[in-house]
Amino acid sequence: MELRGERDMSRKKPRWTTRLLNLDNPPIYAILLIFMILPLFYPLNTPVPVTAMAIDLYNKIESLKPGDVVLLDFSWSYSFKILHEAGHVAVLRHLLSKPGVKIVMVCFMGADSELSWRDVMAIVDIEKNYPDKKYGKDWIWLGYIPGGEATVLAFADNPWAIAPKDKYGTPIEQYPDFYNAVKTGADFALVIEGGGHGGVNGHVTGGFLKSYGLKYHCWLAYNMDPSVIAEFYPYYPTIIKSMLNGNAGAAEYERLLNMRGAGSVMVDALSMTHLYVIALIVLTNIVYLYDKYLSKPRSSR
Amino acid sequence: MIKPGWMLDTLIFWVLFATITVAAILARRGKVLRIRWLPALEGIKDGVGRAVEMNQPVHFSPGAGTMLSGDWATQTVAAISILAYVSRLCAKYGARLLVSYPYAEWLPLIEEAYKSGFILEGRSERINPADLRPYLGGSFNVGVMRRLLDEKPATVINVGPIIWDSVDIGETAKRIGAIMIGGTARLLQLPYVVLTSDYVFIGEELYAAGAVASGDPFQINTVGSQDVGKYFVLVMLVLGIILLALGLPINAWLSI
Amino acid sequence: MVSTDPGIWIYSLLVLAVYSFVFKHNPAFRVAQAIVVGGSAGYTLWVSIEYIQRLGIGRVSADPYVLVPLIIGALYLFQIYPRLSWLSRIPVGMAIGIAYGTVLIPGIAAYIIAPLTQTITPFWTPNPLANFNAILNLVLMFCGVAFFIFTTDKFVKGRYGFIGRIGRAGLMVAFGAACGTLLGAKVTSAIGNIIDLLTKWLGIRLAI
Amino acid sequence: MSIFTTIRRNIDRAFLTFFMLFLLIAYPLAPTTDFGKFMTSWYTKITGWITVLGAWAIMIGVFALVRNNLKNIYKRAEGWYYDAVTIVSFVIFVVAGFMGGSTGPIMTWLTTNVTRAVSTALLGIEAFLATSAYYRAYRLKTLDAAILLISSLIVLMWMGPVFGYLFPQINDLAVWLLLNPNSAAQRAMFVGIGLGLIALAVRSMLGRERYGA
Repeated sequence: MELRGERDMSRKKPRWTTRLLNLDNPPIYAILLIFMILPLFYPLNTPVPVTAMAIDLYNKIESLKPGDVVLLDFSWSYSFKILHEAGHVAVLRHLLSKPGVKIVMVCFMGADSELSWRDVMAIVDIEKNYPDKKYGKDWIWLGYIPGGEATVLAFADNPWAIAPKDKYGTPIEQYPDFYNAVKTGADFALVIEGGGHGGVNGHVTGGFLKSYGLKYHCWLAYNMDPSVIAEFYPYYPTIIKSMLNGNAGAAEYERLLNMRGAGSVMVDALSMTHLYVIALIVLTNIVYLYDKYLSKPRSSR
Repeated sequence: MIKPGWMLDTLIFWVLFATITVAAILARRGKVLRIRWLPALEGIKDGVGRAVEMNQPVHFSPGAGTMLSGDWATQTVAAISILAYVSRLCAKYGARLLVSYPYAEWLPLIEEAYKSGFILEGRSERINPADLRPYLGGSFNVGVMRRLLDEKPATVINVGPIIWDSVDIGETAKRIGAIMIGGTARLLQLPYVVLTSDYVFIGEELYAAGAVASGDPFQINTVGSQDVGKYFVLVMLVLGIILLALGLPINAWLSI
Repeated sequence: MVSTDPGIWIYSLLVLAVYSFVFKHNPAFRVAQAIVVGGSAGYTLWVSIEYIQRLGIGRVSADPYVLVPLIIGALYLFQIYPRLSWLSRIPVGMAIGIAYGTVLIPGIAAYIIAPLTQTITPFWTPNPLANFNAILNLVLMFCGVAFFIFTTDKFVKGRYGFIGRIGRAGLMVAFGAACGTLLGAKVTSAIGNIIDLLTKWLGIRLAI
Repeated sequence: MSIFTTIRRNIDRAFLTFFMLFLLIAYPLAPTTDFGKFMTSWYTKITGWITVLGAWAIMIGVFALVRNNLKNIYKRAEGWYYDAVTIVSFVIFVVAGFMGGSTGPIMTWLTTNVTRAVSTALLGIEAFLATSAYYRAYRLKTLDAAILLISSLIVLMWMGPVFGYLFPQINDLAVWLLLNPNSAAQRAMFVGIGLGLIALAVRSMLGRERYGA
């Protein structure tokens, strides 16, 4: 009880700068929420500049010849679906539009990655939109292969020893287009990894890097979680040839394909929130410097 | 015999492996290397001291990625060695230690590390198995966040293979006013750990921390002798540029 | 039109409960946490039973050696019985051994050789920017590695302290760059949730 | 120390050492000779065992969780009703699994609507938490903090597509930053991590106390 008196004595009204620098979280969060929701109702439709990485991947897929086999990996945890789905949908559509290109679909991350695959397939809808593409001839689905990094490395060495059957239990021997065309990882004309959020030493992404990138020198592309993209730049462009930067990358790819998909939807909200956060950081620092200036004794100003 | 492309890697590995092993064995003959102290270990000490002063617990979690596979497993081993140090400090100064873990694979080791400190300090009566809590199958973040808010620890330690818990746990710790000590060798999460923590084990410091903290010459030598590899890299950088300038295909040599 | 699907309702209420945590710790968040902790445990229990069945017992006839991990893994269960709990360390030891065995040599390739080959690039090309980049990469990597040396603090303080300071500055650039990418990923997730709530649950048509 | 105690203390380390050395020898071998074929075939076999090994562990995890919660309910510890919710939810999921296991129709419904809801929402709230972390951490206190702040700002501008549209130079600058100073620093950290791994392995194999503890 004695303390209270003391505290009251020492309590001065803090300067407005000090108060601004020690804001509670809720007002910061509330403004962020507004900046997220507004663009959904009033879109700005800012055009997206297309980066070299998306163009590289686009050109690579354009240059694929009939009979080339592509490995398309769906290894993202289902929780990360929003980050990776748009990019994979765009790339898969482009792959399916190329005649004679064969696609091997697989996932290593966890059993829930199969749900990720199911969702992409529901959007692309091969049977309806690409009626001439047949299962077993143009694409196969191997399902989830457990075992983490070791399995990824072993799959690259000898795919059909690790996955002797497809998801539906048919031996791969019955698909000669795939069985004869691919003997080791080096035979894939293009490898696209989906679970970038694992990071360089994540067990699936790292496995892809070590096997297809360092060992077999495949044309390796990643559909990346933007929050980890900085970590992969050391390997670009010698080992990793292209990275789609999450939904922004997907929007670029959609623009190359002249379509408007899930990636383009996010772009405005991304711009607005970044605008807000940058303004917040800059303003806080101006206030911080001003506060430091104010708290100096008057004579030394 | 050896796969093409792996010759040099294998050679370098075995040389380094042998060097570190020999250096570690030499420690038993009294040849101890001097190594610098890690600032984050001081942070752990401060944090435990603060918890004792405030009569609040210390919370430890080994990151959400403690699976049995690849790099993740190795980082978990490192995290568990830090847990042993934390447990010892907590037993010594009398703080309660809470442990949350995401995968049950490590329960035997985590339980042993948790108990070891209390047993070494002769406080085995304070071991409480209910302080160890599993949050299985993706419920780790939300579980730890609620536990932090309910139990209000004074110090939160989250080291190990962090996947996506750095921001969640770090900001929750800030909200309850706790000292946050983070650390991971997963470089993609490291920046977020730096962003949200007061003390950080940067990359390899995570691997070294348990050994440095133990003060055991054997373990200190394994840490110190790694520098052979670092000097090798430094020399190779300079030498490589010189050889390259002389027109030799150094990069082809490095990938035999 | 507000949804009538109970699944969407549960989904939306749980999402809202988690988001409410952002503003204040509240009973709704506690309940959501309790549900998820229990539910995830139940789910992983089934996953593990299926692994044992499908990858273990189911594979024994094709590959009898699978019995080895199956039996050793079962030693985990002794953890429950304190006097024999030392047996439960065997599968952990084995798993760590396998992890080290698969990681260490590729680790040399990915962590030591690949950085070296990428840094050793000529800086006497006709392109001045490329030359500058090559020198910058070389200097920053050299200083960064020197900064982490454990056995001496020569590179951190004193006459050669500038080497450590340059290394530290490089690290700060890297951390800053990565911190900058954090927001983009997380905002997309948040907007995905918001779109789900608005369209699927509340049935609002958006302008997109 | 009796021989039994020695065995009990070190049996897991024996397993660790054996498997580690075996795989390390097998890893770089090419399957061209008989020995190489033998080793690589075992390498593939052994590395495939991890999933089965870990599967049993989940059971003790579940056991510990249920035991903790039941104890709390029995003792009427603080907040025990939340623990009761946990147990109820656990039972519902276990019962649901009897129809088709983890991929059965009811389980899929439950996971997509309950567990996935929370995990996606957790990713989403990180956007909020990140904003407040930026707000608190980015102060121009020291030179290091200033470097961190500036490089962050450049990348933040790059991630918001509108800045790239308004000032195309930002994109080039950010990519240069990521490709050069960022990559060089990352590589420096890679070196330490690769070496730290080896030292940790040696420690786990030979350490007097367990796993460097």
